[in-house]
Amino acid sequence: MTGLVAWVALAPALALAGSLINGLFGRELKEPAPGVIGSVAVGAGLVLSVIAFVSLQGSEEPLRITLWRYLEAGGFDLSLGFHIDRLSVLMMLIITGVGLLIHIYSIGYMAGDKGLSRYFMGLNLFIAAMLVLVMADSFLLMFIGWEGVGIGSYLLIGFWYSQRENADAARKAFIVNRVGDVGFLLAMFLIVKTFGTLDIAAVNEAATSLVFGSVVVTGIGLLLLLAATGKSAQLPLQVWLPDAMAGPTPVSALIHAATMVTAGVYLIARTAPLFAWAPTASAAVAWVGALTALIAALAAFAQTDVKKILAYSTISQLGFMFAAVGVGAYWVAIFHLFTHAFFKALLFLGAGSVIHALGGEQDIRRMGGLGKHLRITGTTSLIATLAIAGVPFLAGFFSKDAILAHVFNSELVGANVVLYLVLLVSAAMTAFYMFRWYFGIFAGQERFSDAARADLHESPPIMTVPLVILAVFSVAAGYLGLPEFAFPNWIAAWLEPATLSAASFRHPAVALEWVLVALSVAAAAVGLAAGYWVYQVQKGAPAARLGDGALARLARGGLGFDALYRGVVVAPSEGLSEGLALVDREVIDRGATGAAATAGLLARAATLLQSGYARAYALAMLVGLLILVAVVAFTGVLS
Amino acid sequence: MLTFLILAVVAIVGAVGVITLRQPVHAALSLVGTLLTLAVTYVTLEAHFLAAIQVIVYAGAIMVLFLFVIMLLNVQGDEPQPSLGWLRPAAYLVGVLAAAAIALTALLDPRQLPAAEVIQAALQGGNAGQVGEAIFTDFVLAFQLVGVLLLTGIIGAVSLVQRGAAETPEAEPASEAELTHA
Amino acid sequence: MTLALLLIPLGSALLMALLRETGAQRLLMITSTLATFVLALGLPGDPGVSWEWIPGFGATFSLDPSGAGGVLVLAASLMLIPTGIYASIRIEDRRGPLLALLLAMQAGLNGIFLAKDLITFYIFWEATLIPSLLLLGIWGGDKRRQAVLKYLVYAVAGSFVMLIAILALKPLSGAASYHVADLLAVTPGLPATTQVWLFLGFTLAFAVKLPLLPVHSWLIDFHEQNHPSGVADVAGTLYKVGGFGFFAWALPLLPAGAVVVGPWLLALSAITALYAGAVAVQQTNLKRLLAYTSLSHMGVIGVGLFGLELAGLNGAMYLLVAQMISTGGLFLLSGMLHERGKSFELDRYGGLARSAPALAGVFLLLLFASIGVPGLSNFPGEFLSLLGGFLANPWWAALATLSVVASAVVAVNLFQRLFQGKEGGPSWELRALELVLLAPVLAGVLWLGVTPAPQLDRIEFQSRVTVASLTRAAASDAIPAARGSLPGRER
Amino acid sequence: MVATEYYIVLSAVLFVIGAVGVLTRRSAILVFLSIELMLNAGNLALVAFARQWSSAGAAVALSGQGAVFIILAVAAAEVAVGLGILVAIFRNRTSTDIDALSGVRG
Amino acid sequence: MTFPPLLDVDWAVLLPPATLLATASLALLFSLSQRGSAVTVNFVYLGLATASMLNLTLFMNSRLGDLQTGFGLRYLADHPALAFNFVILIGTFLAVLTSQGYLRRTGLDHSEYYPLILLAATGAMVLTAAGDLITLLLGLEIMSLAVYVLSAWRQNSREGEEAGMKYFLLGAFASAFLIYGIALIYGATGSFVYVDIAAVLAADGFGLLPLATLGGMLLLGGLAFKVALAPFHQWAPDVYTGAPTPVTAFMSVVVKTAAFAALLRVFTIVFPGLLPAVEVAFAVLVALTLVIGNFAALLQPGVKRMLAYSAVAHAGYLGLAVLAAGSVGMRAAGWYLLAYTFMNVGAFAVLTLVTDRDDRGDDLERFAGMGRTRPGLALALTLFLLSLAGIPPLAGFAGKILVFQAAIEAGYLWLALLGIVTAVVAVVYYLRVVTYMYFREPEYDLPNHRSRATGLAILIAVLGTVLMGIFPGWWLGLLEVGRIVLARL
Repeated sequence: MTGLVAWVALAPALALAGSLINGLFGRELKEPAPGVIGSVAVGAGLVLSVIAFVSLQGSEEPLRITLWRYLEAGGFDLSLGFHIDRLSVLMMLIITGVGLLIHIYSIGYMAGDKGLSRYFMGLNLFIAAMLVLVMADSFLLMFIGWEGVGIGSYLLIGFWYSQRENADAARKAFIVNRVGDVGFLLAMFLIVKTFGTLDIAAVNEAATSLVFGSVVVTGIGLLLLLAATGKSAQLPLQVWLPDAMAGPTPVSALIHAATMVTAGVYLIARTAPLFAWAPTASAAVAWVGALTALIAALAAFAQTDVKKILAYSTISQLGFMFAAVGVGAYWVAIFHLFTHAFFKALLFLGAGSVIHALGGEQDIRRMGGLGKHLRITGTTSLIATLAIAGVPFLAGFFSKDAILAHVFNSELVGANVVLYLVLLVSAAMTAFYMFRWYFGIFAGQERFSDAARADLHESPPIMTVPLVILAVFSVAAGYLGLPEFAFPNWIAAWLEPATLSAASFRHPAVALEWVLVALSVAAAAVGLAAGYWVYQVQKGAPAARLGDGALARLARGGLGFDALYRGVVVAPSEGLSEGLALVDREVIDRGATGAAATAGLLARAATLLQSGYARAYALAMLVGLLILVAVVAFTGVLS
Repeated sequence: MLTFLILAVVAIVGAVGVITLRQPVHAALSLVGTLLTLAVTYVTLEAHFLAAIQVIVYAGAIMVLFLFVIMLLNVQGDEPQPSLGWLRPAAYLVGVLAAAAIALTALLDPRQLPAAEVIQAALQGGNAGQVGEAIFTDFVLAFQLVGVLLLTGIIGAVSLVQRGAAETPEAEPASEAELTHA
Repeated sequence: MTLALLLIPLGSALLMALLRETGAQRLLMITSTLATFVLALGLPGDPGVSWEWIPGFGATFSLDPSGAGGVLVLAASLMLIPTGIYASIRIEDRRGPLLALLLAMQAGLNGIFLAKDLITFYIFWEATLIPSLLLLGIWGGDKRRQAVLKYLVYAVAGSFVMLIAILALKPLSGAASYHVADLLAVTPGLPATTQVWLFLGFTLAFAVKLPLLPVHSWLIDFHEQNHPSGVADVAGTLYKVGGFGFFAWALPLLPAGAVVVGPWLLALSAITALYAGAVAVQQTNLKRLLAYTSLSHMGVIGVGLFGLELAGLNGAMYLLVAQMISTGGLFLLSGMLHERGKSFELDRYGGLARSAPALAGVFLLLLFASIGVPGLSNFPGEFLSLLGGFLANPWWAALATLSVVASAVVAVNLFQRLFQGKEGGPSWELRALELVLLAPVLAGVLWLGVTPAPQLDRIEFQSRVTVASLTRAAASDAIPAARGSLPGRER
Repeated sequence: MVATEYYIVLSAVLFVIGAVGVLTRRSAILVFLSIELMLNAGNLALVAFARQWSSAGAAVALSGQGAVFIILAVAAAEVAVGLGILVAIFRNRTSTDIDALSGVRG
Repeated sequence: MTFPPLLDVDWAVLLPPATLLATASLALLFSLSQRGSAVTVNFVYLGLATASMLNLTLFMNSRLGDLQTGFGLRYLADHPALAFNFVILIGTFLAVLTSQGYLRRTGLDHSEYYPLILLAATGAMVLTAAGDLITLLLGLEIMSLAVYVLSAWRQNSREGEEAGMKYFLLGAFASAFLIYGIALIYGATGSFVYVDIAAVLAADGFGLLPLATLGGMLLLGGLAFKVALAPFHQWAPDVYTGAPTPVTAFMSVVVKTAAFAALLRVFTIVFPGLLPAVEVAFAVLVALTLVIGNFAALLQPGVKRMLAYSAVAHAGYLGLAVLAAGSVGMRAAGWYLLAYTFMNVGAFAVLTLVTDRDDRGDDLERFAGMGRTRPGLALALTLFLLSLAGIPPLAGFAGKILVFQAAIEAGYLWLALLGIVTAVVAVVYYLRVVTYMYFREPEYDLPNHRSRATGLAILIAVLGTVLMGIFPGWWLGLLEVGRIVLARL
């Protein structure tokens, strides 16, 4: 495909260029130049994405752009290229759209920071990598983006590296992600071994030629799942995301809520045919998602950091998406991804606005009653909270309901009900902890200090305008995917050619479908009501009573996963590493010394014979002669 | 056979004397005895010319030289204090083994001695003329080289001894390298 | 032109030894390294040379830039530009000889990479020992003499045994000469058992230089004790030619041996990769840490080589090329850091990113390159190496892939210790000149990371020969017999 | 006539006695004397073999005796040099103990 | 009365050694009227040059295919022998150059020195070309007697006395073996001439193989002593240490060359007819030599003594060539010996300039920092040591691959492996000196001897070491073509 559309290939390049300009000439750039450059780069990307989106309106054929030959090794050769289909273009819109808003927001949020150009360098780098990730036509290029976003994330989490915790968090995120990357690498190896290519489309096509549910395809699926859990902070690799909140809040909004963490979902959706062929792997995905959703929701209950609540919420919501892809409801997952991007970004930006207003305060216990001081922030945050809680007619309602319905209707007979219940409970919990979050910040008593009050101010328009825009989407986005059984569903139709919605679902009676809708509304309502009762009516007293219980402590610490990993993975690894270092120093190195000592002994033995006495030398000669004769005699006898 | 045995015993006794007698002069004289016995043995082996040479050159000239040096250096016997005590038994052991090896090999393939006439015809008693012919035909190069060898020996011996006590060692420091830094 | 790649550095080395004046030395260094690099760029397609050398013995003097060797020469000559110039600025003590040795080293390396005759190869292989020894021995640290001894014994023990294998190769196979073409015609036809023993002979030399566990301990001391400028480390990094030896000589000439011994070495390489990564985590000295890191890379290279797959062979060579540049760059940077902080102990640093953002940025970029971040130099090689290993044996390759995590831990830990944390350090920003010097390194890292295909094609040109040879050997039924004769064969 | 082998055995015994003398005597000059004994053992063997080789004609037989003559000359030259060395070294010493000359070792 | 057939008396083949003999006599006569040898030495150079020219003529003839022998195959001036003659001449020349300044400096300048050197070289040439056992014996004795005297040249020095005494007594002891061996071989075969012996041994129904083999072993013992193969080597370190350094250099190359040439010839012509196990027995000697020589050198505190042991070790490497025997072995040994001559004499020549006048002060510590204080000499010594260690592209390397290749081709892979493993040790002790010279700071003031002649010797040795390493084909090519007496013609 040629023409204007081909320029879309430049989208990542533009972002990269923005990153390079900020990186190389950062010192020369005066504020707000870095932000402007970064925003322009992303804005251009948005324009290009829209062009691509438009061009794909009429066509189901993906847009393929070949860049250049990258590798060529034996059986498989690989050119870098973009494969832009309806799925990717949707992702691109999210990335550049939400990305643009967050860039603009950041101009305000980060104003005055010394590392501004470094900040935008990282942000643009991230956008570039993320675009590459979603546009890639091969696993390899996707992996390039995959690692690229990881690096962007690393750079931005550790943006304020002077504090040890921040650097530690960045390090943790990087390492945990790297574990997932091992899965990605191994998956690629297995794919090459099996299919002889890394082209995603080709692999998807070829996957169905294998035996259904065979070990190989299941293996690939599980390895890809490992990769996805790393990037998307799912069990068992979810531990890095709460810590990642150490980064600037817009970063959390963009990377750790809207885009990067959804890469795992995207990966599985991208390889939908393959997963459809690997039921075991798919089931694993679903279970991972459901359990993560539940556990993260639990953990979210006990957090006191405004951002950490959101972080666990993100993990939980990603769990929903995983559950969706796990049961084969790919478009549903993408739909939730889409809506979640808006309201979660909005929540983070709202939180950022609050933090900004309070001069860096992040503890929910020292907030409250801010709704009347920060009207725009409060209102938009309320919308987002309602959206994520699944209140009807807001975006989150539609997408979450679709997930619940599809899980219930999925063919995982028996298990589907359990999964459904788990997710339903999680949904209710979501509503509960989100209201805890909202009430804690915006309603109730003002618990912040007087010093903070003096400085209290609503954020400047450059920050609030993005909030408003996101709020609009948080409401509107849901209408792209109204329940299928009753309404036209644009997003399902749009994604159909890209994700193979072939996975079959039962189609129960419409009445049952309505019951399911009612149940999810009820879940939201229960959560909401409980949240209202506990935090608004009782002023948090029931929670306070639980306050220091063991369960609460456990939940606050992310249900002990960190401690568990420290004990089971980190400490043994460190022990092993120390042990090996010791072995290296004491055994292998000593071995060399030992050999030298042996040579020294031999040398001494050789010189010992040299006694200095001529008569002894003569004896040696005579003995030598006898040796000669003996050797000859014995060899003669032997032969 | 009896002659041989007597000669052999005398020769061996003389040889043992060389390696056992304490006084160097006695040892040297014991060797002279062996050498003379060997000269007689040569005669029994139809080598008259060599027998004569053995007496004149070896037992005569060479041994006189030895005795002269023994006197000159006033050589005493072996030092009384033992050193390398282990060497003696080892030497005997090795010696026995070596002698056994040579003797066994020699006895392995006994050969018939040619008839006396054949020996007589070939060696004609090993007179000077006969040997001389061999020396000036087969060994003409060797004969020349013997000359070179003797020349070398003379030059060598002279150069060693001639410097004699006249040579004064150069006065030089024990070590020319001075330690500059410890 | 191929010959010029030897003669220019060698001639410059001789001239350098005579020059007394600093300016002249620098000028010569710049001219020589640039000229060599430019020539190396023009290598593809050059016919090379081949002369009779020891006629009765069957040795020729043959150089040929086709294949992986040409790429390695290119990378090496690229790295020597900043290294040489930096040395000419940084080194005060006996500068002329040091520069001369660097150039001699370059000549030797080019010879190793370009040699197409086994004897020629061996000569350069061994001759390169001397400049690297002298660099270590004269300009090294306090414990340099032990390091020299260790390095010497390891290197020589390995390569001397290889010499016997080389010498035995011709009589056993009846080859017309030691030229690779003559050898390739007959040596793969040797009985498998013979090949195994000869291969083991080569292995000893190459495994020491690669290096693999457990013959790696020289490498650590070598790096730790070399001059703090890092100049000699770069030269030493270039010197890890064991992988190339396997690739260019041992595998194609003795395919049956490779097929039998390869799996064992694959396992050993995988263990090396992970082991070195794990040990690197514990290091508190920058140079030791870098040494273990590069040891880990070498394990990955081994995995690529001994998978005996085309992808892995390509990848291993490519990683070798990339590693030269990325790790070399890190050593140079550590030299620059040492100039400022006078120490390699990590405890002495921290929070440098604020005062020296460019230093931090370049350092991070090279670290990322070195741990195989895609888009940077090491990734294609690492990917293909592990892939090649995976195709042969998924389990060991998976183990080696875990080293990816270890190297990430090492990298981010290192970066954190040096550059993050407490603020208010001294102003240690890179000078403009240093940035200019690092430019070729960065360019190389990006260039190799973004478009690996052209260089990979050159490498593959050679790997195809190897793979063809290996395939033929694997198909023959002599292998199982040889496998049974291998010592320690499990039953 | 006595068979050649007996002479060879005799010569072997003399040779070995000479060799043992070299090993056991500590005075340099006595060591030298022992060596002379060994040389004579060789000569005896040659003469005995020369008689044996009469079977192959005069030339072969006489070459053995000629060789003895040459070896006598070799012995004489050796004695000249050897005694020269002895004199040069032991001139200024009280003893000719060669074990005293064992300072260079190791 | 039957006369033996008339012998071909071809005196022309004797021209090179005869020239040296004549030069020796003239020099001796001339030097009687001189104090010191400053002028006499020019005679020596002239004689060496003349001998070289004559040798060259013969050499060219032999390349063209003339088989030049004399005295009924008792003197074999064939191609290898003439090649070895070149090695001897070059070795002698370098030794004389090294001696020049040394003698004056040490007060050892006595008129018989050069004549004795030339006589030793004469003997060496005879030994090299010997075609029968008697000629072999005489060549060996001429050479040895001269060298006995030279090694005791420094009187009033304990080491010198020890050297002379040990060398002479043990040498005579070894000669006794040799003579006894000759007697036994004669007893078994009735001849002294190699080719005749070979013919008798090869004849059907030969029944005295054990006797001949025993004789061969005794012969081997005598020759092994001269080339210093273990366990017949023990004299070598002590004598090399005690003899004046130029004499040590001379001994280590010229004596070794000639003895190896003789050994090779015996091994090639005579030994194949003996019991096959003889080769095994010799291989055992070589193995012992490689191990003992290299390991004993490892921890020597003195450089001169280290080089002495290294000379023993190199005898082991040459032994590998001997095992290969035939034209392959001769070629390898001929190449190796020339290379060895350059590097070894070179190393000793450097030693003469940095050690004390009494040859002491060769401790390793004193070489510390020599790279700074005496850069030129240090560089030269480094080259020699690297070459001795067999590091390419120096001469020692090409020599090493030639002898190892020869051994492998002859089926002695195990011995080659042993050789190479011990060569690792060798690298360590050679480079230990280099590490002292370059990797340590100077601690001592080395004596600053200067001698133009020695400098020239070092220069020639450096050129030889480097050029032979880079262009090994030239000398190898010369060794290649031409006829060799291998067996009965």
